[in-house]
Amino acid sequence: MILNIKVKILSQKEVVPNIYLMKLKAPEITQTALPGQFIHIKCSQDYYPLLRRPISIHRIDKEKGETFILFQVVGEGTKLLSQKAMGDELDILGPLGNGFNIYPQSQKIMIVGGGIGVASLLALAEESIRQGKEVRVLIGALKRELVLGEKSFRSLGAKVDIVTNDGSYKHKGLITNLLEEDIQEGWLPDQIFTCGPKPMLRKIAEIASKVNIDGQVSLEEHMGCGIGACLGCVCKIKTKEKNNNKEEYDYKRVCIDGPVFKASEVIWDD
Amino acid sequence: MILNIKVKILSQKEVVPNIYLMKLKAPEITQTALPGQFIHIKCSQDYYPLLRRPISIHRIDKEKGETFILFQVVGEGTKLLSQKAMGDELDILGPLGNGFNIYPQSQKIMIVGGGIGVASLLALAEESIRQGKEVRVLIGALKRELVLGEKSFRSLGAKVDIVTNDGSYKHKGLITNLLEEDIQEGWLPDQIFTCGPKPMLRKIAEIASKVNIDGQVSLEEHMGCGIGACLGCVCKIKTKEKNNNKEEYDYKRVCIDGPVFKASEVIWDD
Amino acid sequence: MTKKPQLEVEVGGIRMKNPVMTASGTFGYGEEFSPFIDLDKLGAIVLKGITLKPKRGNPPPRIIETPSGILNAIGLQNVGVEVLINKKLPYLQKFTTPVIINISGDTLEEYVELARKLDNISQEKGIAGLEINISCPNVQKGGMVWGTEAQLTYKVVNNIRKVTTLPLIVKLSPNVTDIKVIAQAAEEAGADALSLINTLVGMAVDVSLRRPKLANISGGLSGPAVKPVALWMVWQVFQTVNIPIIGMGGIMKAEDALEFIIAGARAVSIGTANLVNPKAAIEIIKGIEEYLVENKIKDINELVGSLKI
Amino acid sequence: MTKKPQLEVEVGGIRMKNPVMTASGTFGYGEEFSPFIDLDKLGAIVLKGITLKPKRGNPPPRIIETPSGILNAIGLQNVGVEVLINKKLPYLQKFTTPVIINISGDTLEEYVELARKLDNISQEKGIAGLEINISCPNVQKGGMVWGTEAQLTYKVVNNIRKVTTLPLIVKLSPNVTDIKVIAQAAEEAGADALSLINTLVGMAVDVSLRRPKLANISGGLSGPAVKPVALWMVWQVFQTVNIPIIGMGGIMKAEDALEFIIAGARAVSIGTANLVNPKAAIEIIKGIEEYLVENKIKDINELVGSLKI
Ligand SMILES: Cc1cc2nc3c(=O)[nH]c(=O)nc-3n(C[C@H](O)[C@H](O)[C@H](O)COP(=O)(O)OP(=O)(O)OC[C@H]3O[C@@H](n4cnc5c(N)ncnc54)[C@H](O)[C@@H]3O)c2cc1C
Ligand SMILES: Cc1cc2nc3c(=O)[nH]c(=O)nc-3n(C[C@H](O)[C@H](O)[C@H](O)COP(=O)(O)OP(=O)(O)OC[C@H]3O[C@@H](n4cnc5c(N)ncnc54)[C@H](O)[C@@H]3O)c2cc1C
Ligand SMILES: Cc1cc2nc3c(=O)[nH]c(=O)nc-3n(C[C@H](O)[C@H](O)[C@H](O)COP(=O)(O)O)c2cc1C
Ligand SMILES: Cc1cc2nc3c(=O)[nH]c(=O)nc-3n(C[C@H](O)[C@H](O)[C@H](O)COP(=O)(O)O)c2cc1C
Ligand code: FES
Ligand code: FES
Repeated sequence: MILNIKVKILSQKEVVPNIYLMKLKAPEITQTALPGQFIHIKCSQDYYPLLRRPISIHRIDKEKGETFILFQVVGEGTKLLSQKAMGDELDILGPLGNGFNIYPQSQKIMIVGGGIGVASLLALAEESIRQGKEVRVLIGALKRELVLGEKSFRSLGAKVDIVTNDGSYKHKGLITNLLEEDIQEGWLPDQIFTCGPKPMLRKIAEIASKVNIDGQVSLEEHMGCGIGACLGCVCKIKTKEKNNNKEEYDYKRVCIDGPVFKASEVIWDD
Repeated sequence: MILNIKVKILSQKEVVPNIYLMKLKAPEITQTALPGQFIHIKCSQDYYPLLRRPISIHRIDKEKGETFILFQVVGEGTKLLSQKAMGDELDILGPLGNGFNIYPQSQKIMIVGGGIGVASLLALAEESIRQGKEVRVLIGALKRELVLGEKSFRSLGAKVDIVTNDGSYKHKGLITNLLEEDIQEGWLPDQIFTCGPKPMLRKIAEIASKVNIDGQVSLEEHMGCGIGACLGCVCKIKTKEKNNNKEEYDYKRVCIDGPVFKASEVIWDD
Repeated sequence: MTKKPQLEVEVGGIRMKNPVMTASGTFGYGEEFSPFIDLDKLGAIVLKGITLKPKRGNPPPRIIETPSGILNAIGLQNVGVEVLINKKLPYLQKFTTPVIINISGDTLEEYVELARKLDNISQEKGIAGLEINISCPNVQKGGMVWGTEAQLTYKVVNNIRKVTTLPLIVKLSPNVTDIKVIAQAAEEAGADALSLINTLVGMAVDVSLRRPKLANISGGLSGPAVKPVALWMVWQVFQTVNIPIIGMGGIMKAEDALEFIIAGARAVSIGTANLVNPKAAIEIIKGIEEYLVENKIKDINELVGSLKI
Repeated sequence: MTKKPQLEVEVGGIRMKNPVMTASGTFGYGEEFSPFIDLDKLGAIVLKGITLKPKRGNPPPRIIETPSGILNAIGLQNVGVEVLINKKLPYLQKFTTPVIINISGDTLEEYVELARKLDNISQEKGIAGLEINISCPNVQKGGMVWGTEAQLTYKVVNNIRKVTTLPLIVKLSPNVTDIKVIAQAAEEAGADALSLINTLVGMAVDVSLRRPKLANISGGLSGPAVKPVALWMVWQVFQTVNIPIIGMGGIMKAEDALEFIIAGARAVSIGTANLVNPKAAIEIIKGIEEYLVENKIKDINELVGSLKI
């Protein structure tokens, strides 16, 4: 059940430069929220900015009825959001989207988060571990100061590896290389879940299909309504039928058909 | 010299319901500011609202380099202004406008303020008294809770009378009646200065012309630039020449030709 | 205690509980909003623009925010009339609120065939009227041209008029030199009502990529930014035609809706506001009612076109 | 240290230090802004619209704020060409910045006589060019009609062309079905440059008084709200004509100006922004320069129309 409610901000802090962790009192949301879903936030009181901003549900604390979001300031909306303080009210819409699909039979779960993409993956790791899966997490960041969630994932009991593009912390290079190594070294996951920059998602989709394991990617697109009504947020998804083996596709709504899609079904043009 | 500067807010408080007194650190302004002038304030950081808001200079403290404004919350701009706090910066343009003209030879000064109109008159009273004039002040308000500036004017040494429309404090009725009484009782001022609702200004203009004394009114109009460039803020002012004794008029700019006009020159239609 | 004011209006033969409708394309097929509002409380529901065959629409990004507005280039993505009839309308039949179908076509024939199809099943599927979209700026062929030349407007409306007795609402484009001429053509061609405005054509540029922000290059501007333009056009058309006007363009709150009604709109449509606040339409109905009570106006119809000049 | 990028542009024979001009009616006669900025730093100054005889203008209120925009109905109040020449121009001659006179008329004859007058004294008074306003929505006669019909546009421009060798900039109205046609007519009639857009016609209603907020009922919409419409029109016209374009409409910051330049504007005009921030034009020049440095673009002219589609 999707709700449009005002919730209280319990805390807000800048965890790494320009990235904020916000805790919301939202029992109505936590009740039904699934890992990979998001909320749609009205960041301003007025028309500037006008539209809501989609932000993933980072952590779900069912007992306390608390929802966490982790967001990066990139423009007007997220800037206003970062300026909110404890006690302020937030007008949100959610929980929205389909969320990740953890198969019961899966034993090994690989979670790959690049940059702020980590935001949508913590709740997923928590749930996977709750279900008794073996969980590995690969976190990618530009440099040491920007590494997100290392502790949080560890404390859940997941094996965590870190890659920084400049090598200022742990492994140097690309997160996708590390993924390939893990697989070559024989740790073949049953499912790969990922969120982050498009090129990374694309590469991971390739890797997953090569060793044909189920891959699920969380996509982003500019949104209007967030509830499937305006058709503003679409991405290219393959349709079953091909005509003379040219890929056929439809435009699916990230807000309701996604944000999580099967990696194998996404068409990665541009 | 008109300046466009950022000034610090030293204090802000709600003096009567919905009306705020704000103190600004603005030595550059106080140096040249005259009673009856105003400043043009950017109330928002963004486009909502877009235009500046004209607010009179309420008090000028030259020693401390402090400027006071007194404003009523009526819409988006003044609401944002009322939400500013001590320490915040304010983008202002000023001092703007002509200000009141106190004649050297004047001995008796009558100052009449209706509602928030009082805002532009305190500095005038202070200056008049500094120049050794005998100053009487008539303050009008809807009801007791809304009476503005009684103490401030008294402490300057002015004789202060108060009228409330509902009689909940001091005299009951219309401020203009009180003015007429004072005159009938023989206290004939050399100049009348006034600011407030248009009907009040109009009536005072009539009274002044009847006993033919100099009346000066401070007018309001929607503004754009505040510096005489856009011609957005005009009011009807009589021109010298009449053609076959039909009043001829020009549109004069409140922001630079005013806000203070000779009561006898204003055309009060609508 | 004061008696409740009368909110009912009639627009081109369609009776509505109140003058607040939902604008095509911003309210999906209605069902999307049922978690938030009681669809029975709306004056009327206008569905996403439909075409004869399903339409895939434009590539993303399709929506870009601009100051107090949004640019959209959906490209009329829709399920096609068959799916609309069989999958979408049944749900809406559970409600008493009039359902209006917004129709588009690339060719005159498509418009006509679509209208005929819908006319045939209008009884059984509960269709209260058709809104003819001759003003969509976001499709290659057809679309807006029908709404920018009086003769073409007359032609398409007149031909549709011949195949259906359903109330016909013609939706006008603001991207014209003189909307009064187009409005008259639509009226003469047999329109029962007019709705205006559709979106203004606009674009936005990403200066770092030096690319248009919308994949479609241009899009349709809507939201508070366009309200002054929409109001002016409603006022102009109100003085020109005798059929009722549905006003829209940037209505976010009751006060905005009242501006349109006072300027001559018999009803109003809520568009972009639905994307920001799914309860917008309901809150606006409430606000209008409060205004009528405060101003001691017994019947909303007294307010229509009451602008004093 | 990098070499300063080249900001100079030429618009219809007028050489400017940089592409940032001031929009007519928002910068007075220039002098009003001298307390805040060095007029010598501007690309060009366009003065408040002038007419043959002084004009009193419209009754107040003349300016109303709308979401991210303003509606104005000044009604071309101005001192008349004689006072302009004798009282206003001398001050501006102290500066090296090109001064452009924005001219309006009720009749063709007025336009022509005004142009001739200004042409005669252009040397001695330092007039760099004329901007023909055929798009003012706020005057009864003349005004906008000249800009809404291609033949009329051709006629007025062509007749003015005959009486002056001064660079002629034609200012186009956005209130048209197809601005490309008007642009072409102006080019064929001998315009040296085009400036667009003037304001969009709009209105606002005071719901408590049930009166128009502007005494003039309608006004011209400007400011950030109109930027998407203005950008689209600049891009359309850029693909149509060969003469340079001066882009304007909602430019508040350097990024906005760059959008216009990338979409095809050789220069830009700052309007409403001057009313909010008297230093806007100067800050925008600085911002454009910074962008060029960051993006290693040596000459602003490389950016003009560089939109990738
Ligand atoms: C399903 C989903 C989940 C997301 N989860 C998170 C999260 O947990 N943490 C986080 O930091 N960010 C997340 N994002 C991205 C976030 O929505 C954008 O960064 C944000 O909308 C930017 O708004 P802005 O006003 O600050 O930036 P601006 O660039 O000023 O925004 C301008 C417009 O573009 C849209 N926009 C800009 N970037 C994006 C983007 N990447 N995706 C979608 N719309 C965009 C904005 O919504 C707005 O409409 C998510 C996006 C989606 C679609
Ligand atoms: C020279 C001058 C001096 C003033 N001094 C004071 C003062 O000392 N204290 C005070 O409380 N008010 C003063 N006012 C009135 C004050 O400017 C308005 O109340 C204020 O602009 C309202 O803005 P808003 O956004 O809160 O209201 P809104 O109604 O939302 O404003 C909408 C638009 O209308 C304009 N507007 C609305 N009311 C007025 C008005 N009365 N005069 C001019 N423009 C208006 C606003 O500037 C804005 O552009 C003065 C006005 C002028 C012209
Ligand atoms: C995302 C979106 C999709 C739209 N789709 C349609 C459509 O399919 N048919 C149509 O006639 N109008 C369509 N419109 C235009 C709206 O119905 C309405 O005319 C316009 O948005 C102005 O109203 P507003 O400012 O309240 O949004 C669409 C508008 C938006 C924002
Ligand atoms: C107060 C005001 C007065 C204007 N006067 C004129 C004018 O006299 N002549 C003219 O051609 N344009 C006039 N304009 C239009 C501007 O020059 C400009 O084309 C328009 O405002 C769009 O730019 P902007 O959004 O940056 O303001 C005026 C605009 C405003 C806001
Ligand atoms: S955002 Fe409206 S359909 Fe997805
Ligand atoms: S506000 Fe611009 S001239 Fe007075």
